Amino acid sequence: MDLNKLKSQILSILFVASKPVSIKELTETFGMSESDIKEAVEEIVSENDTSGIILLAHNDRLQLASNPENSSQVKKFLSLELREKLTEAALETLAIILYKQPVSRAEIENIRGVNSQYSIRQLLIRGLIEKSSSAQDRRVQNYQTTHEFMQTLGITDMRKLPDFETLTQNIQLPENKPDQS
Amino acid sequence: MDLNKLKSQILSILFVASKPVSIKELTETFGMSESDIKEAVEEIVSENDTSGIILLAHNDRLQLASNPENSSQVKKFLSLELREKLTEAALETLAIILYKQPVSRAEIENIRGVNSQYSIRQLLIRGLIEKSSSAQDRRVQNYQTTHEFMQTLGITDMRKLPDFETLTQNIQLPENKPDQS
Amino acid sequence: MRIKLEQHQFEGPLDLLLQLIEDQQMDITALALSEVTEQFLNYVRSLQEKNPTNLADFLIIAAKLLVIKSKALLPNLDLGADEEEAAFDLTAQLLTYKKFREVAKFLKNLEARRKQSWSRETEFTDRVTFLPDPEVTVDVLAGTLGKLATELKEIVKLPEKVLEKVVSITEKINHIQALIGQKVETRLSELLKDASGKTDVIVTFLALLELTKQRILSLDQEEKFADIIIKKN
Repeated sequence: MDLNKLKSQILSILFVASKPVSIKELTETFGMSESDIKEAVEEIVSENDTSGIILLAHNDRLQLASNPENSSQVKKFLSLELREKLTEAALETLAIILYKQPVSRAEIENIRGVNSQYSIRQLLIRGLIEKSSSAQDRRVQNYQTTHEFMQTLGITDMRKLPDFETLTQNIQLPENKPDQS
Repeated sequence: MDLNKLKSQILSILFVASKPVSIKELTETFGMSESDIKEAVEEIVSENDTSGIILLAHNDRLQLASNPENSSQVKKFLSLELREKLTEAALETLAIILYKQPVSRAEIENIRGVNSQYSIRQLLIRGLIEKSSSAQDRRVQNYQTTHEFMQTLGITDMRKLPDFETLTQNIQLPENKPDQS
Repeated sequence: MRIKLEQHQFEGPLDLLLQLIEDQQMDITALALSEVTEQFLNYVRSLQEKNPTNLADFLIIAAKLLVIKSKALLPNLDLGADEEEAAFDLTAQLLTYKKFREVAKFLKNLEARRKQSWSRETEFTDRVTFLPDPEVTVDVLAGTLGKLATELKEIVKLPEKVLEKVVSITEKINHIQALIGQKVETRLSELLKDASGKTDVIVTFLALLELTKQRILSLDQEEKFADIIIKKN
């Protein structure tokens, strides 16, 4: 099929859907391969910078959203309130989940050094993280970020986030300087 | 303002509004003349002709819609979506609504400990639950099971639900303790 | 500039420790860690009243610091390989934590741009079709709710469990004072005889330090590595 036509049809479906749509649901609808669908999806995502309606792709699920660049106009027009600011504890927990996902509570607590049940619960209720469904071992509960996370922080493409090494390359503990005494 | 920027902002507003918006409302938001807004709108209409999301302008009222040319794919998607089994999340949400009705979204989310927006929508679309406004506070949106669903389950009296007393008693909200991490 | 520790809300023990080390402007060595142990323990004492639920997490790190300090003072002291390894991992743990704090700062900056996006409330009233799932019966729903009720109970109980784990320092101080009142003098090994885990040992040490500081007790050791004798002043 013509790529532009496929893009148009995917957009129509996402527009009427009442929840994030999985790539798998689209392959079933179109009877097409995953790679064909993903190609069309990537083309739509690449137009995110300028379009008023953008496509958020995360964990193989798709959702339309307004462009965060237009945040202030949308807010003004609909008299929306911006989402409540995240606490330091929530930001720390979110930071770990973002770069380690899917990640277990034990691992989060090991890094933070503090019980994180409350932060995790708050993030789950706000919809910024979700339990990951693809866990190998069903007894271990893992967590991952969501579309709501992208919307709250105005992220339009997860691949445009800096990688962990780049972000933390200047972080070090006070170094061993010999002969200080 | 840059015309492309204005077009993007108008699209964002129409997308989030999900109801018809008048040209006049837009002129107020942007502090621009009617002719400027109309120029941008006309451009969107002609550009979106083949897009999955089109702009309908009628009697100076604007609304987005999915492109009717894609209606067969959209219908197929929606029927596939309906045929899905209820998810575990939807089942939990339904169980809470069945026993605690009428119950608010916040209460459901506190009991489940996760955001329940999409589960509630799934149950609404399938006609298993419906909205009911709270008697005390009209702003609080409550949910209850539909009459049809109760008939299907064969329930005439809520109190005859299995273990009604114990289950409703044991479903209690954990208190919020914001001093915890 | 030094931050007044008692007035600052720390996210956890690692947050506190980083602050202490950075205040010291010292290299991150065992010596630096043992230098800040006293300040760390002081904060833990003040935490007792403010936020007892997080006390257990602070005590775990306090234990590691005490191991490091003991090793710095008594290099021949044998505390067992596991304990020592866990303590010296503290440096790696601190570095990882510091990196994720940098990521948290990055997220905070993203948030501060106040650029958010919204999805759309889909209008679906005209699409509602009554479509029950034949497998969903009253019993299935009752079972689901039962499971939720069990999970809820555990969540409600958890903070209590955490608290049970922490022996209150005041309680311990009273206990030690009573014990010494009876006997005039006792030994550390005697006090630790009934300790029910690492946390308990730490709390006992903290209580002893506190009592020594208030000059209610004095500590004595007949020779190196011998049991510590505790006397009433």
